Amino acid sequence: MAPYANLPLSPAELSYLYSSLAQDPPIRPDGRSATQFRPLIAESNILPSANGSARICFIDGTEAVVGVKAEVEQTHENHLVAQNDTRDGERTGRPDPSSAGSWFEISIEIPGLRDDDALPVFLAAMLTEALLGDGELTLKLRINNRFHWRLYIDVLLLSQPLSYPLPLLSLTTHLSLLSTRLPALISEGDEDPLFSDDWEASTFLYTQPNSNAAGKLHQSKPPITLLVISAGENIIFDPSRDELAVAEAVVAISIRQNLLGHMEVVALRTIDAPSRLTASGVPRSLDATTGTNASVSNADAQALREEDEGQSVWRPPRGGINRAKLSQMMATATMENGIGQEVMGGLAGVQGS
Amino acid sequence: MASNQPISLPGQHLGTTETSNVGAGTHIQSGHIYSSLAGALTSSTATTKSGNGKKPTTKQRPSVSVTRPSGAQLLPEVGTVVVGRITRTGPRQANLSILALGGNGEHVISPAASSSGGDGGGFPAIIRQQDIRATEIDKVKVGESFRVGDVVRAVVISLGDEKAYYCSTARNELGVVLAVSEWGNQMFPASWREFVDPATGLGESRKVAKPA
Amino acid sequence: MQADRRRANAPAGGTAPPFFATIPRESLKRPTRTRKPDEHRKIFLRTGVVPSASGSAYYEVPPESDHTSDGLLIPSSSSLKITCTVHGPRPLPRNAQFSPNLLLTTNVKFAPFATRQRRGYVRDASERDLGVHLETALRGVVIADRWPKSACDVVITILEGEEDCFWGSAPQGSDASKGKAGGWGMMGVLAGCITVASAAIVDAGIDCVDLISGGVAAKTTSLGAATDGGALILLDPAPAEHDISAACVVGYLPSRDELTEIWMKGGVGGHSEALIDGAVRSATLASTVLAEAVKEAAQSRLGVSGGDDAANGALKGKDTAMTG
Amino acid sequence: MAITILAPAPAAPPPSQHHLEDVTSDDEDEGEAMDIDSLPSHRSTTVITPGEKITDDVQWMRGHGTYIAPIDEVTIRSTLAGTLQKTNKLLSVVPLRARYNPEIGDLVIGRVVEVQSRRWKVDVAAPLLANLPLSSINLPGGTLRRRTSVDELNIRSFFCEGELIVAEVQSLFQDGSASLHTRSLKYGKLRNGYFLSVIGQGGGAGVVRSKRQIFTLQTARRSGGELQITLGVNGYIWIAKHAEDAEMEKEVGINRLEEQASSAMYSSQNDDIGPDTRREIARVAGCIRALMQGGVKVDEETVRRAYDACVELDEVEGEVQYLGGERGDAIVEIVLRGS
Repeated sequence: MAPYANLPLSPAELSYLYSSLAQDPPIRPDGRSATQFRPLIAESNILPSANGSARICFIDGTEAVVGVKAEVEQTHENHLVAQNDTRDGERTGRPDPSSAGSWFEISIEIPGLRDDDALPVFLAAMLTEALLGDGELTLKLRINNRFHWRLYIDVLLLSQPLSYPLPLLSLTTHLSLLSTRLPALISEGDEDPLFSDDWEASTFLYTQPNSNAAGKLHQSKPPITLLVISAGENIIFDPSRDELAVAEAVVAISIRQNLLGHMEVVALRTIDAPSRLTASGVPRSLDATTGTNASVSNADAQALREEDEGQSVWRPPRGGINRAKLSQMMATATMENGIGQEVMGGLAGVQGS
Repeated sequence: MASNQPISLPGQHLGTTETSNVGAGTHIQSGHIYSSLAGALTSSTATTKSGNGKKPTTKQRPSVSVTRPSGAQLLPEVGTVVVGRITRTGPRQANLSILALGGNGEHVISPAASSSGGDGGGFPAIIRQQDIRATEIDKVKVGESFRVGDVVRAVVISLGDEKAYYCSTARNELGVVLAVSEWGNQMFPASWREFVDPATGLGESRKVAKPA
Repeated sequence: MQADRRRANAPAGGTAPPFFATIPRESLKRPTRTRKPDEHRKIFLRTGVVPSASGSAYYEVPPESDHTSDGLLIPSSSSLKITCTVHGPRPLPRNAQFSPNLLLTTNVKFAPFATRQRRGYVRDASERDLGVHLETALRGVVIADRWPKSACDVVITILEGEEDCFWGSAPQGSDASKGKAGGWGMMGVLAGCITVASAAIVDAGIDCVDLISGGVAAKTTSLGAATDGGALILLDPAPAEHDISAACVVGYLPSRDELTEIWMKGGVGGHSEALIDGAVRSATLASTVLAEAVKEAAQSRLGVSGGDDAANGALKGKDTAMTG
Repeated sequence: MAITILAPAPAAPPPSQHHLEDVTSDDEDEGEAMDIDSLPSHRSTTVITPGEKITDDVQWMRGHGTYIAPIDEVTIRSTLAGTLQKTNKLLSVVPLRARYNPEIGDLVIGRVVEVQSRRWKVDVAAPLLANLPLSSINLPGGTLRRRTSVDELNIRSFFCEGELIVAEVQSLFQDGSASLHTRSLKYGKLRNGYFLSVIGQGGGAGVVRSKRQIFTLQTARRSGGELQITLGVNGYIWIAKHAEDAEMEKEVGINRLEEQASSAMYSSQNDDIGPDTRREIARVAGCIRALMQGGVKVDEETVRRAYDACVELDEVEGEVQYLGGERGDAIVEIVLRGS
């Protein structure tokens, strides 16, 4: 909507936002707690011509649609080798994750960006990494030794990205994979696959929780990627655009639920913090407009700015993220009954239309 | 001997803000001073520092600074004397391309560092009409002060906008240092406002820098 | 992949490719790791290799064992050779907006001959991705607000890149036989890129808060000596030598104990912290070499010019100390 | 619960005409009643689309957002998608979403987009960027100070890219873009607070033009102090800590006042702001967001009412920090009921 959406914030705003977020407990500009997500509107199974689909709309108006389509494809020779290994020995449930890179394809379309821009490429790489995880999706896509499903996951961002779109895209992808159904296989063994044309008989790619409620074994779920920022001593989930602008470090954590029902980290990336590009403020002691400080030399001015250390005015953060804080982020995301499980639980409750 | 000087590397701890002052090439991280360059470490007692009288207490502490091995600054700042070539003249301003920093061009800007930048390499800069000389500002004409191709010594007075730095030649020692006549001959300064072509004997008006 | 429109390309069809006899599979032995799990390969690092650039550096990790003996043209394990040039600080590009800070851009490109399979001239997605990672790593280190209104380009060329897996055991024609599966080699390359870019930026005289160095650690399931639940954390893995199941790269600032870049992927399981710690140890090992190289360069530039050129040219590769 | 996931709902109904002009003025209510008779299909809550016939009764005059079709020269048709508004005999269509159109005298909040040699380009949410000439700002050192060439060189030390200013529209250019000025002590750089935008809501800019755009709000918490809320007519809103010394300054002589003001006029350094004040700023911002989502136009009265409703709800139903979702709806309901 706004024509100058990527304008920088003013140093005074940045300073106010940062010092609010660094309070204990943090004061977020919209009053959320550090681990609270913005409410979102979600529905799944919205596209009749896709195997699985979902739409998620954030309250600020950003919206994404994901469609999953599956095609049968002949398995390459080297995957056979991998499968033989699996039969022979102890490497059960662990096909070479590296070989599955070509079994699904994620493409991301963001309005206003060319498809070879850094952002879509980076986002697609992140989502792919998370899905590859430890190769469980590969197991699910295998039909027999000669054929596998090839998934095309097409992600469409419908609005201009107001904040970093990764969590939105990841949650929508998660939801669409949850709703993805594949036709039931009626052929046997390694013969050419034949499928039931009864859509009612189709099976979910990721088994629905209620269909197998009796089993003690938890069902694995597709991964989700959460965005976490650090500001001062605090770590904050689901940052808004304003909050991202003052973050010292931005980390994208991909987590998934494993077969034991625990959350585990499958991928981790730091994202370039936009705060590093912001302009620093001028301390009042150096303000040239008052006319009284005109005599300050360049070297002295730099020394004064250094001594201020960003206390009184905004200064773009330097350095990276502390290792302890990183572990804290991972722990909070994967905690039992923690954020990761709550988000997944919430998404699992989304009804198809 | 210069090689005896201690070398410091980026991130090296140099003391706390209680014991010393920050100088060039260093930074502060939560009360501690660290180096931010790889170069020679110097610690000067602050008596030589031209304090502005605001913080008398800082004068007692030595200030640590790290200098680059090349010893030069890399970018023009306000107050830097630069040498550049005039690229264009207009009625209200002259455009110049900064080729070297320092009054005698001590630090030449490497062509690789500036190739993609402004026209003809170097940092683009502007000398406005009113900044050409200190006196009779309203009578000065750009065309009688600079010609395209002149080498000029000037001082940076503002970082300017996204395109150009702002420079001034409004001092005796600033102005054209090297000029070529219309006939293509190297000229010599004759007065504060004239260069003379030795071959033809004709004079051309310039804002001439006072020869050192 | 995008077609290269700038050059005359080979015909799309109609030529008969030469067909080579299959290499006897038995003669191919997979290289094995001879160094300890917490030992880094030797690193050669030198700054100031390109005189026309503001700063430059060259980084090399030679293959651990000598492979000329097994009679093959192509070594079965790969090595890493990276050059980096830094141009800047220089004026902002003409169309750019005013920037109060140094505008850092990175450009990572594999030479066409860098890997077993030829790379195109146009940057592909993985190279762009590496560029983004490198940019993230460097942005946190450079003190950008000291360089208003200027730009800085970090250009990295990978002359020899690490392969993603051992090509010998894979069947002909598959991705793996071209050394192109899993993307583990990329992670080693990124760690090298971070270290070499750090050296080049310091060489260019741009203010940094610390000497950043890159490090990789991998989790593997194949090694016999594995303890700790079958998983073993290895520092500086050569993908040809191991079956890697997860790996992590970090950009580490040793004096601040901070990370500006983390890239972890694969079946990490519960070992994410161990992997990060391993990568940090690996980065610490690289940083000793980095500090040495930067210091020597600074010393030789401060000393009598034209003096110790020989000493400067001497191999700075050194066996990095082992840490526990 | 860390996350709230809502089921998709049909698109929100068009904003109901609950803002004050409709409610307070009696003759408009009469107009409404009369209008329902003459135009049975068009109540003010239904959306009119471009080209739609509004009336062919000749007693009405066409206003903004309408035109008279050349075919019969009596029928008034809409040119916008929006709701009908009647002012006496004037029919106009208020668009559902619209950009702000600057008018002389408007108090606006803007963000500097570009610094040029003698002026700033400012985003005021209008179709075109506004101009702020260097000659239209108060230079420090007294109002009588002349602009010098040194000021031109230091233009960036007054306002930089990204900085927020509050200004008044001084004049309009031919193309409709605004020229601003900050030649008053209440205008200038914004500090000590939080920015939010309600552009595109309701007709025009989401903020109602009223007598007073800047007001102070006494917060419920004792240590929260007073907040100063600036509602830019263009839909940009600034919520800041109220500067306490403003009252004191009035007693000081006029010269002293200028000195005082100029020392901090262009500073980007925030004062100390306590956590309670910050929380209250977040609360007011939440109230305004709730108003926006509820389709209520923002002005001093609705903001005050929403804030009181929020405080009341906190006392009755327990404190909620995040004012999205249900709590926001409850606040909007109370605000509308009160009117």
